[in-house]
Amino acid sequence: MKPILELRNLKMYYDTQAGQVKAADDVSFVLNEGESIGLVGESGCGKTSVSMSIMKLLPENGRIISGNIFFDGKDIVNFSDEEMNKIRWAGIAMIFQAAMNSLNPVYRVGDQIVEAITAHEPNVTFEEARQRVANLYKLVGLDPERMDNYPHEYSGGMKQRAIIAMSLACNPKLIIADEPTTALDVIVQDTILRELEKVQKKLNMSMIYISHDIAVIAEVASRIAIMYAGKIVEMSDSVVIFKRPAHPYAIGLMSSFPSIRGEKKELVTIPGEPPNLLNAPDHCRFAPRCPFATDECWKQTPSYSEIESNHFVACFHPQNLKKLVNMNA
Amino acid sequence: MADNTNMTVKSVEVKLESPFSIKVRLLWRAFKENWNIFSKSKIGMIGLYIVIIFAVAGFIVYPILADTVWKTTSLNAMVSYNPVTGYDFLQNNPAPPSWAHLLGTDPLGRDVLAQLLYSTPREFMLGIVAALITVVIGTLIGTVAAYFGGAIDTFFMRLADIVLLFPFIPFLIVISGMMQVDLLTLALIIGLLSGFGGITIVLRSQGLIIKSRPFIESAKVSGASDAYIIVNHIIPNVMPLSFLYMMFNVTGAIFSEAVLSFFGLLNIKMSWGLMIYTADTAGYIIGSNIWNYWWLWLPSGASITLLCGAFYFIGRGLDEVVNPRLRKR
Amino acid sequence: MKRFLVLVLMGIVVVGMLAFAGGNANYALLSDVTSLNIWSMLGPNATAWNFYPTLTKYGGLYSMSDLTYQVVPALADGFWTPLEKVTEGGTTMYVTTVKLLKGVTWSDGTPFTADDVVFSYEVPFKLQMPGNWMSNLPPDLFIKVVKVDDYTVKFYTTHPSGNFIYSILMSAIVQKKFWEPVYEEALKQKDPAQYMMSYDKDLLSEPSIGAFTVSQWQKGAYLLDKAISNYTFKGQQEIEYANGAVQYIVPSLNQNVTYYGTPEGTVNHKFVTGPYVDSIVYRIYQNQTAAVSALLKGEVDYILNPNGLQKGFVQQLQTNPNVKITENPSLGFQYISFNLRRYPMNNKAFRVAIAYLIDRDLLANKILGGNTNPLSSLVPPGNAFWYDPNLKAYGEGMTTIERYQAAIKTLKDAGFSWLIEPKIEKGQLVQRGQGLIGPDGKLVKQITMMAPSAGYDPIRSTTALWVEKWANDVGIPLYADLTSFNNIVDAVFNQNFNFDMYILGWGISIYPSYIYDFFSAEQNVPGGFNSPGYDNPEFEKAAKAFLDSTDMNVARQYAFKAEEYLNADVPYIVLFAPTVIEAYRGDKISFAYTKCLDGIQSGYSGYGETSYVKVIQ
Amino acid sequence: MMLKYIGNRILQIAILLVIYVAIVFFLLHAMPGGIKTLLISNPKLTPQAQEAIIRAFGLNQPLWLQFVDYMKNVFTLNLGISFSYYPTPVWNIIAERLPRTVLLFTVATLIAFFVGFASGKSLAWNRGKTTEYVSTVVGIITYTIFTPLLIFVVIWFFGSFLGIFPLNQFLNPDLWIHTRLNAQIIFLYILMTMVIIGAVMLASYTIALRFSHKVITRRMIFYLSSIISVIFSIFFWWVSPVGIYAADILWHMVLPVMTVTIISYAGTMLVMRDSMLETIKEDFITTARAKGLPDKVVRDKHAARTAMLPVVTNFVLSLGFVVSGGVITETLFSWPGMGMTLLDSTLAKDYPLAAGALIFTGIFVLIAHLVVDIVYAFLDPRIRY
Repeated sequence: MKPILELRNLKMYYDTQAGQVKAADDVSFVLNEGESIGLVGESGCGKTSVSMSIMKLLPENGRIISGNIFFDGKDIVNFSDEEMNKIRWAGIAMIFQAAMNSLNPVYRVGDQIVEAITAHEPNVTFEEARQRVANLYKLVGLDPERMDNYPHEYSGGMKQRAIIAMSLACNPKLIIADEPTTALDVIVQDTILRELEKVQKKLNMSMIYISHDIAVIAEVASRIAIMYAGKIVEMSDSVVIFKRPAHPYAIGLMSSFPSIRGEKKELVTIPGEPPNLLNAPDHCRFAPRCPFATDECWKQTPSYSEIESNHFVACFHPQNLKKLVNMNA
Repeated sequence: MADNTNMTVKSVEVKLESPFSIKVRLLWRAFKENWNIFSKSKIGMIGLYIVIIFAVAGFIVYPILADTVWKTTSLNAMVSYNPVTGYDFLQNNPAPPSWAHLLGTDPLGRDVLAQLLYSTPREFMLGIVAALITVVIGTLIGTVAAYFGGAIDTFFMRLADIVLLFPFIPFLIVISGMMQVDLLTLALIIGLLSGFGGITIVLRSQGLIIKSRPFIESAKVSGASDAYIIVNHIIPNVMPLSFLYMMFNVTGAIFSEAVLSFFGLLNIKMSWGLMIYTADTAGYIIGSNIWNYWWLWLPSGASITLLCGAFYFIGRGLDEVVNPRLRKR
Repeated sequence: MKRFLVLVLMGIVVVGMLAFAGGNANYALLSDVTSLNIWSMLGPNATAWNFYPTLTKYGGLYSMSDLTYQVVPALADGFWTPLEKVTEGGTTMYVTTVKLLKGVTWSDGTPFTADDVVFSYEVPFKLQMPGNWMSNLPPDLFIKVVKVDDYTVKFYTTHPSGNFIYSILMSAIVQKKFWEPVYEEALKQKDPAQYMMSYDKDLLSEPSIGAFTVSQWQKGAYLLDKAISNYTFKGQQEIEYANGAVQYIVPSLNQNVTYYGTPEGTVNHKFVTGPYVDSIVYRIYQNQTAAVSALLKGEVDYILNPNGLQKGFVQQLQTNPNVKITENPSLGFQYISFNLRRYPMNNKAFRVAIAYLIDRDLLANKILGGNTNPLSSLVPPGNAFWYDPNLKAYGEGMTTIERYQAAIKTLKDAGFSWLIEPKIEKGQLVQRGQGLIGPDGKLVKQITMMAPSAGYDPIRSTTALWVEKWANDVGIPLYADLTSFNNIVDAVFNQNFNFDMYILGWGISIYPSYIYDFFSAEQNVPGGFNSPGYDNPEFEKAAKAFLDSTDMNVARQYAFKAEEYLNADVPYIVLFAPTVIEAYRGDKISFAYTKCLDGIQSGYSGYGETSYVKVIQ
Repeated sequence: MMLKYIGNRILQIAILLVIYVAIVFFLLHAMPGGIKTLLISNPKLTPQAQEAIIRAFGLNQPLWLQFVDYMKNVFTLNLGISFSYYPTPVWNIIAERLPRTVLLFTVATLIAFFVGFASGKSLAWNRGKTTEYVSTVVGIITYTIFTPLLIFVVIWFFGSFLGIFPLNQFLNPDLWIHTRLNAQIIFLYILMTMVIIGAVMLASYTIALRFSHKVITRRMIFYLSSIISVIFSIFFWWVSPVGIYAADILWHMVLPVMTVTIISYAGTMLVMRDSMLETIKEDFITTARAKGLPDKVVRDKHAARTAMLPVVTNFVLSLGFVVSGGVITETLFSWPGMGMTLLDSTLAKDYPLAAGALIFTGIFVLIAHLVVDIVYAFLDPRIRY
């Protein structure tokens, strides 16, 4: 399998008047062609910053300090805006967090998708582009006649489908789906996720799912990365993560989110609040909330290492954890 | 806005324990928070400094100078200098700046600097009285209309439509040209005209937003009276916006007064606008060279511009407090 | 676009040069003309701006000589015959015969005849036209005009009066041929006067009997006056002798007449009537500033303005050597009026004391920087015929301290006293008076003197404050209330004389009939002109006799007598005659004279400056 | 649907107008002194004439009857007879001056709008740069500067110091005295030309939208037809004998238009900047960027297009206030239009003329409100009637 996207020690910081916010710190992972991974974490943990770094759509005060982003074998970190514009949507498309507001209210939905196509494929005529959009509509389960409607005439689910259709418009190699279903009710959520998974399989695209809901991600992603305070703390196959979470935070996550159709478990909440990324400490960032923290944890940052095949964890005490899982179970 | 909301929610909760002092402390904290945002706005701070300089000059420096430096040039050496009647006929008037008259004298031999400073408190008075009337009316009507809706709402909104119809400056010109308008009357007219006009509409829509917030519902459920809710919950939350409009209204009032005085339409004895009017009708402004008698029009014209601009600057600074989306980061 | 503009500009320049080559004068008007209709212009729309470009078109039977302001025949042939008493159908009337000049033509070639005269008097009188028409043809004076033959008319009046000459005989003459159809149409209307006054068709083709006619009116921009080529009086010589005689030589009529004496001795002035220019463009500027900068740029040669220019403009204009500036006293005066209906203003000594205190010369020359002319009589010296050089105002020539002393003495002599008496030692006021006590033994309450605020008129407001200071120095509790002009007018003329004292101004006429109007019992009614409430039967008698004399020399003697009463009783304190400052381009145009009452723009002798103005080539 | 809505709005506007006229009427009648007293105390008029005027103005009737009469007359555009121009009808005076004001201020407002729109757009887009800061401050200064002060300096600098622009009048008499043309007609012709060019541009825009989906072709069609219509009208004026007179008027307009632009562009600019800043934070802008659209397309097509809604409202409303004219601008530039009329009539206590000018402004503002509603419906698909 060929890697399509590789992040190597990506550091993305925001400069604020209060100081530096380390939104993504030493983030590394590899995504292969046709593979889908999930990026999970609480809100504010830096998952969206990672996705925005990949798109290079950072706000004016955000910048990539160091690290590399290889897309299709090329390091895009130093790409100019013009060069990036060629990669955006044609190479990497995105499904945004707030589908409600992701469509421009003053243009017809169909036209907004056509616009994406004609921007990247200038040789496609308007009619051809419309035909493609119509096909995409069918693909995501929308009536092609709704193409000429305005966003405010769509329901929330329809908008989400339209956005999925839009993300597929240029046949991208990678789609980043940032909380694709958060705003929808549970039933629609599920349908849309299934739809998305189907399309991804069909078109053999790579996917990055971003969500705070590990249960949702686990259904569609083959691998899961768990982020905490700007760092990936654990990454492995979804099955492994579910079965044998190694990082205390991952365990906490498992316990605090019910699966859509999982068996009922007593919920364990993680005490404390996520740390302020502003002037982040040098020690393990989870230490203040960790029931297993030792002096070591308060002194330095644990390294991100492979504890078993394809199972990476950044923790000093991954060993202790299995017991707790058993105890809880 | 979010900060304020939290603040009020808390104040509802803690009110039961100790009512007044905590409220004051919370208000103080809200003020400090807003001040922090405001003080970061360069434009707002420049405006504030200018206003302070004018206030000091008008309220403190003027009375001192009038009783000392200029007293000798007074018509009646026993009372302090009055720049309305303080003719200095010992020289050719208008005289250019000299040690006796730092900004020269006007065509009638009156000290320009004294006129400038003498008028300053009056401009403040006018601006602030007009703005206060506007804001009090606008806030009351806006919140009441928003809270009760129905016939009251419709009535005041239609009234605002009509008031908005009035061409403001032409209307003031007609009124002041046809009846005797002094500074206080003018403040009243300006205050009423703008109070029933645009500001009500803005504050009403703000009020509607506040009204839909959950804490209003909870206050209602806990049996608070309508008046109590309006006074304690809605008004404090639209206050920052009112304050913002107040600043813009001060600008408007001072500018209107200057224009009306410039046409000699007001029944007042001295103002910045009147100073330019005097110089203009006597023929000292335009001729072979506008700079020949610069001291007759530049100081007063610049003062009008600066003070109007300063309040506008403060308004812009406040805008960033009130409207977080305008904030830089 | 650029090229286009350049071409346009060149076109403008070329056309502009052509226009100047023809001898064109450019005048600035500070307001647009509101109408070209003579009925409306002399009616409700009587503004100086309307008069300047249009009144040159019309004639009058009698006019006034340049500079000396003597009544002289214009379209009439010689003076009117002495008034005779006749009785027709039971009413007593006075009748006079006026002969008309033969050979005078309108610009369309039509001869001027008695028909025009009869028509010009009949229409406004019958239709009761308002404004100047009403004052020109007073209903209590004017009866009718009757045509005797083509060049003779008879005027009927109710009684002899100076106004008969200065108003009736000087009223405007229009062409019957042009206006008769309009008049006939008007008579069919519900309101004929309004129809006449609002008639506005083909007014540009209305024939002129004067030197110019209005040939274009670009509303809001300019009026074009074209010289009349066949103007009858073109080349007329007006020769004024030192002995008072005025000689007129009109070549086109073979006329050579002399009035008021014999044509001998020193010649003071000699004027030859033009027009010397082909046209005059009256450019309309909406404010004085714009007109002044146009004068500086050379766009206009002269600024017409009844009030003259402000001091500042003059200072700005002086920097340009090509701009000539003239200063003349205006025909008008500013004054303090006492309300004689109230105490203590009804006490003559009180008024005299105030009159003593006011040092016009100090005010005008020093405090006001020479912006106005001190004036102490109701008739200004410039109005030479009517001016009485023997009148002396209170305190003339005194120093400030002498004035204080005179005022204090006057008050004391009349029984006034003080709580703290003002004291003068070694030529210094060392103690200001306080608590003036009237002859009745009671404290005099505060007296309010209304005056226009500085914004409206700095001169009068400054004066008011100084009068206040001087009065307060000797203990008179005078308070200067600087208020709006309208407030004063309202209090004085609308609210039954609700005032103590006030400062205002009057514009006056050459013929001083106002001496009667301002102080007569007849006008001592609410809304009347006699605001002081002056009531003196002896004055009344003299003033009435003055008014009723048609012999001007007799009238003058009565006028002087009436003025003496006023000078002694001081119902008014005349303060100043405002200066009329005017400016023109000395390098572009020249006038026959620039030193005259009320300035070049005055037009008391038929808007003379238009027929004298020359363009310097 | 739309027609019904417009019908409804027109009805509302008629009601508003009645109320507005009523306020103006009663306010002027409530003035101290009042019309009647003023008239009677006018020494220029004899008692007979006063009586005639009182009858003519219907002042001998009870107030409410006068009001009914006045209201009836307003709807037939009979605004009474001016005092200071007696017996000229107010309507004639307004008809004479309206075109001057409308031409001057329409041109100035259009230019100011486009300058403000473009600069506001780029300000928001270049947030945080020095240029943004400087131009915001400059904008606020020109926005709050005391207008007469600015005009004095402009007049001195361009009119006297450089001497390149004509001052003081709206035409050059030296040119015009050789023609019998009425400047009024030329003003109307120029306005007509502007309306025609505007109509052509609107039509070509609509056609371009229908005809092509390519931005470039759309632009080509729009710009070409606009340029052709402008060139054609210039050519038309060029060959016409009166072209030179129109050019003269336009030449005299340069300075006042420039001044009004300086004064009022900043209003548009600041509103546009704020609106744009808010729009930029919207998610659909991120979407547009993520789509790989060029920066300019994101700025113009997505951000500016959506942000312009409140700006357009401001613009159309300010077009409504064009009638009242800049009293200051007109007075100082000696431009005899509606603003000056208002001031002069006020100073002359010419109640009918002042009321007429005010009412006329009101009518225009109301029409502008209607236009705002219609334009909004076109610009914002979320609004449907």
